[in-house]
Amino acid sequence: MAKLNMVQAINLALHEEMEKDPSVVVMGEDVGVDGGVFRVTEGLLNKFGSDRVIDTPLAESGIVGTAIGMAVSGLKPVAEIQFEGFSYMTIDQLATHASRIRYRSRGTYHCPLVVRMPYGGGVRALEHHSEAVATFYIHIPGLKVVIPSTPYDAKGLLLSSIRDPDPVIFFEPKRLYRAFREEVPEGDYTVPLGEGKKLTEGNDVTVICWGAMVKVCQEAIEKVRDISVELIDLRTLSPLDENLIMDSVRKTGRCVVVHEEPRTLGLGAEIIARINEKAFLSLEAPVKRVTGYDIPVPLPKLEDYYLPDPEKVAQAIRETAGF
Amino acid sequence: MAKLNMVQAINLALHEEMEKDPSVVVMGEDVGVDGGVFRVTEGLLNKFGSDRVIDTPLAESGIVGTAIGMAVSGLKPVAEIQFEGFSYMTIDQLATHASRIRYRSRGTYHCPLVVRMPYGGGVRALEHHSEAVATFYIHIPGLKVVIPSTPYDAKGLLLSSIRDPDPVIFFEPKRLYRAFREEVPEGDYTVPLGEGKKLTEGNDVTVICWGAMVKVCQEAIEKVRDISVELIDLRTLSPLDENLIMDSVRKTGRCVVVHEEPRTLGLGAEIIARINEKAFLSLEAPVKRVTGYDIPVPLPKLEDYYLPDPEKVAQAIRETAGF
Amino acid sequence: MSVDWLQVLDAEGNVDKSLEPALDNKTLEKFYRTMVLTRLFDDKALKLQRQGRMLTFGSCLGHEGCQIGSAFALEPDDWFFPYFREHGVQIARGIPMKFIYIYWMGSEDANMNLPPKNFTVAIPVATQIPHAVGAAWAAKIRKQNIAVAVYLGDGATSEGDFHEGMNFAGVFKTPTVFICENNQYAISLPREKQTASQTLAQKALAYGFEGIQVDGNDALAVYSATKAALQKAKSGGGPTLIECFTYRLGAHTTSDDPTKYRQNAEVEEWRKKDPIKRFRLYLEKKGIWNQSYEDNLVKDCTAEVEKAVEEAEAYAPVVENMFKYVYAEITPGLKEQMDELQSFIAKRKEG
Amino acid sequence: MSVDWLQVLDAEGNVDKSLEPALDNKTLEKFYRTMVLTRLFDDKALKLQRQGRMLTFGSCLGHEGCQIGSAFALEPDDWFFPYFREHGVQIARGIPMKFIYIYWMGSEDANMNLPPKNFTVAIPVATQIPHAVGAAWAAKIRKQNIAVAVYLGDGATSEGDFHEGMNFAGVFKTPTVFICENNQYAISLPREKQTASQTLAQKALAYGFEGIQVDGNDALAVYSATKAALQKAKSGGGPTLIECFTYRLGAHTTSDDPTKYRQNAEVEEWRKKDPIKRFRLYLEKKGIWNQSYEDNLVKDCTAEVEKAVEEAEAYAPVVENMFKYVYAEITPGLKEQMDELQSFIAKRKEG
Ligand SMILES: Cc1ncc(C[n+]2csc(CCOP(=O)(O)OP(=O)(O)O)c2C)c(N)n1
Ligand SMILES: Cc1ncc(C[n+]2csc(CCOP(=O)(O)OP(=O)(O)O)c2C)c(N)n1
Ligand SMILES: [Mg+2]
Ligand SMILES: [Mg+2]
Repeated sequence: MAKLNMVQAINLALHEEMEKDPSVVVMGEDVGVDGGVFRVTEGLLNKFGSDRVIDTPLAESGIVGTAIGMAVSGLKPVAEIQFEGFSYMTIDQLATHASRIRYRSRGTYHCPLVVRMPYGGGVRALEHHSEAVATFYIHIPGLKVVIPSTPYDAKGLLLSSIRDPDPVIFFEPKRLYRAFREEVPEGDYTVPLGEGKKLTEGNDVTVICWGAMVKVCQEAIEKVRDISVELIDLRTLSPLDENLIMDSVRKTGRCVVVHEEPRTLGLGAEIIARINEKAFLSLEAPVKRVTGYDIPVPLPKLEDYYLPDPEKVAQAIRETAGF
Repeated sequence: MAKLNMVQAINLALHEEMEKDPSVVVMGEDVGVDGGVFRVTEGLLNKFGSDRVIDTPLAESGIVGTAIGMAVSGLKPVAEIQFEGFSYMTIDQLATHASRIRYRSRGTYHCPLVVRMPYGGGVRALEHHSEAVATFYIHIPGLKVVIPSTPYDAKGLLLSSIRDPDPVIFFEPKRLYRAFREEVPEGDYTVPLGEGKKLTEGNDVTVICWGAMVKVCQEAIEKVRDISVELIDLRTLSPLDENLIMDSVRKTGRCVVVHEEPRTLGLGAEIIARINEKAFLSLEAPVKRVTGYDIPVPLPKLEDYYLPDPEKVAQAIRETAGF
Repeated sequence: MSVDWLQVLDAEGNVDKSLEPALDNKTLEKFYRTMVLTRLFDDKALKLQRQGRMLTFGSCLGHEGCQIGSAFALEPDDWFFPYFREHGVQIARGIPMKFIYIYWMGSEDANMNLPPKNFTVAIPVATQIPHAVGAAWAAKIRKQNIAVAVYLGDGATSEGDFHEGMNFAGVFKTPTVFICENNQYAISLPREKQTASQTLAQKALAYGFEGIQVDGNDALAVYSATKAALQKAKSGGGPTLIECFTYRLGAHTTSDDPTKYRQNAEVEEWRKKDPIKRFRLYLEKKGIWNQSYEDNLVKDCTAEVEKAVEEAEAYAPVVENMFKYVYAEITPGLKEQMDELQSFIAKRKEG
Repeated sequence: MSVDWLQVLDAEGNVDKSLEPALDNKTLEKFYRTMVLTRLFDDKALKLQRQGRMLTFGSCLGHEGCQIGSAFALEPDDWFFPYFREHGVQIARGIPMKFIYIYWMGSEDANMNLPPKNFTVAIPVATQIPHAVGAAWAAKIRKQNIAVAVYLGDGATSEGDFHEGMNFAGVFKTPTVFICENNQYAISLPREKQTASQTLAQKALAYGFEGIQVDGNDALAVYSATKAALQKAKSGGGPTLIECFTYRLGAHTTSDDPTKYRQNAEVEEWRKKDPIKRFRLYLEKKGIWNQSYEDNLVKDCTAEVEKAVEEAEAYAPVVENMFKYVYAEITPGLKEQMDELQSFIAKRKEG
């Protein structure tokens, strides 16, 4: 078993699934000859040819719109949007079509589409290259939204996403693309959609996070060794793994949610609303949010101030534990 | 002083402001010769000519994109998107540009743009003609989001929106367009952005709503006369009038939020998160949400099941009061 | 760079023999019958709407030439992607009128019964275009010898999705036929204000493929152009844009008042070019049509329409379908919301 | 329908006298100086980036001809809407290099200092196009006798916003000049795979206005074409699309490895057509240029660049600006978040 980083794990998943299922096609800007601007699709063109690994023109709505047409007629497209900041252009096709085809046609048609999007900050990038934009997709009924935090999960979740008969938005934390390696088995395994993962057991405070924030929270926990933290990596943002959240919060009575997306109507809000609805009587302190501010992600000179970091998270854990 | 419905009130506001401020232009699909598909812009073309009342080609991103260019160069465009369901196509221009021009240019440029959008259900309309989509805009830093529930407020809020130096999304509850009339003064008055309104004083339960749901909630209250309800019409969804909410919830300890938008990451979630953060210790019951379900708005045969109605709201008030 | 114009039948039903497609009488009768049926279907829909028995409805009055002409050029195995005015194409493609009515009466359940290769109606203008290109592209990738027809209006040509879809079609030489029903208006906006290009057909030049303008009130011209484009598509020649030059004789939809933006005289001029009238004259000249032929046909078609309406109005939509078709498998959250609604309904029934 | 081609200077600096614009020597020297300065600016940026002193950077190496040629055709009062590779236009428009560096070093504060009529850089491809059309339209409505230049790449022509913007420009005859720097690639995608149309210029035909193709490595041709288009625009003739046929001699950005997708031989062929080289030969033939002229010029420009870098690196961005420029007036919610951050910073300082 090889130690792979996340880019390699996703690449492996694509290689294996394309080998196995001839209906899988990969498409997007620079995904073919170039192998993707992050090299995620490297080697696919050579192996599977230009009918299945498609360099598209520069048009995000066109990519998703044509992928929808492919999906309803028997292919399983895995479309790449080069950076999350250009995904706004796809919202219309996703909200008015991809997410509704099964519903509107009452099952006559469905849309097995995966849209991969590198997302998030902390990589000293240009404007629009550091955003976290999950809310736009979580809020659209009919989409699923997935976001791995490790190479192992990335492969397993991507395979589940491709095999899912409905459209899945697959966010890839570019900050973790090459951040570390771990054992990633070759061959088939999946991580199910809709199931989060408890990373540490704890009794004092539940910390909920996903994607690139998982590592930040792991570092934060190191700073508050005296507090027993139950750390949850959601892995799927829609549909939410409510049981995992509620079981934990009912036990700890305290919770911190961490995300890099702006605070207002970031997923933290929904998690708090659900805790309020389902675990109200267990709650001993207000749920705290450590998030991006309600501003556009600043350019790199100020980006570190914008992002949640281990110290911000640690402080929130301390305050919540001490409430 | 005339009794006007909401269409007339908005029309009056446009007439008066265009008269007063030559930099105001109105643009959109069918807003000129046709007077708008809801007749909101009727009479403007005759009075102000085709340089200021512009029938555009059928292209929503183009409408907002060109309006941005107008706004940064000295005009104050009031753009209409014919139905909220076609506004997804404008999200990119709004999120990547309108909302960031001041920020990105550090005040060198700004974008005094109003985008009017009829929104919401209950009018037996075709697919995509009954949606409530505020979350997409509330979640974008740099936009303001406004939503009147009465003809009087519609005029006053629209005037504030046009005069605001930053981009404003102005949602119009089409279900209330002709639902009732009230006194709407001619001449200048404004309703400030960012300020909600307490419609009834009460001690038992706070009910928070906006737009078309205000009337629904008013009817609901009639059904629960034994419960003392404090009814709040938010009027502006971004930025939120937190003080109004917190003062009320601190008093009542109980709250119901009502919106027709799907529940997950509808504004209700954010309101609950803020109450959790700022009024946690006052809360005596979980905040309840009466909302659209997490499904696409169904076509009219089932729409009534989808929408919050007075009975659903009344039931939620009863349950919350009795918690 | 240039654009051709095609007309086979003139407004008086005279045929240009050199261009006349080789269709047998039975087929011509089917053309005519479907046009008449479409018009009766359409007229009934307008009446139902006025009585509050239907949603807002966009009449296809005047479009029968482009719709039936193009539809009959398609093979059953070719894909059809409609926008929202294609009732005639839907009928020609064999979608039972009952279901078309159920849809416009306000229930998605209608679409449970779409025959294969007929996609659902796209309400947002132009958004169906990339789908059609994707479906054609998929067929090409999978080496299926089929083509895809996608319908759009003149207004749709202004949308970004038109552009992106057309460009993909050009680059990947997808077997797509773009059938643009240029009916001179997009709601109130006249064609000249929609775009400054002289024809819509020439927009294809921007994408490196052929555009052709045809008389859209001439079912034979539309048939021939579509047939040729489909053949080209299937033999690897790539896409074609067909601009059907026609006119919307009715209002945009039942919510629209066209007197606000166009002169009656203009409508009257176009009435003279009625696609059904000219086809009737053509059949008459061929000795197929006479008044009793017409009377029988109208009687038959009317009965068919009435039966469809009756069945449609008898249909009661299923509440659970709102929740059950969002995902292949209902999620726990949606299950909870469905239960919430059902217990609410039950409570309300109780008292 | 057709498209013209314009070249004034060939690759050896020979001028077509019949087309030579009437520019005095001082102006020609300014052209040359700005091209050289741009190249030095650009080269320094690449070096800084490699040293981790700048963000990802897109070099404009090879684009100096289209950028300086077009920029000098503009009046100060004409608007300029850039995409992200327009360092040369920015320099020619008088934006101090210091601020261009500060931006690419990662601070929006740079844009506090944009001279009037120079808009901020648009990172999302093609999104600047509708803005430029809107600004031009506003000028027309306000009867200002100015025009608007907007820059875009070959890749941008595939985006919906290109289409919608171009179409609005055609319909409203806005005084917009679209300057398309066709450098043959959009990251790795070669021009032929971006669109099947033979030229990019002909895309203008779809919108009812003129498109022209010019040698983009020929600053004089670009200047003349831009000047003519601006004049046409200001006299009510509407928009023009200018396709500058050029080549990106460097990588797409500092994150890109062009050897993945193109042959070195191709790059070498284009190096021979270098826009600066040919302008230098032209000046030499005119008796303006010689080696010591060059040495002095490079010395001057290098010093200017070094000074700009020094000043840029001395700049420290202001944390509060993140919150203060979201709205004209900070909202209570943002004030709270700003306070939250500041008290966090204070606490962290304490220990
Ligand atoms: C994206 C979008 N914007 C606006 C509308 C509202 N609308 C419905 S039909 C229509 C005009 C369509 O014109 P055209 O494409 O010419 O088709 P026609 O109705 O004339 O057949 C408009 C603006 C819509 N359905 N979708
Ligand atoms: C909407 C959008 N999609 C993708 C990108 C990523 N990207 C940056 S530049 C570029 C290629 C642009 O090509 P072109 O328009 O030819 O300009 P060039 O870079 O060649 O100057 C891409 C795909 C982007 N910035 N914006
Ligand atoms: Mg039309
Ligand atoms: Mg390029």
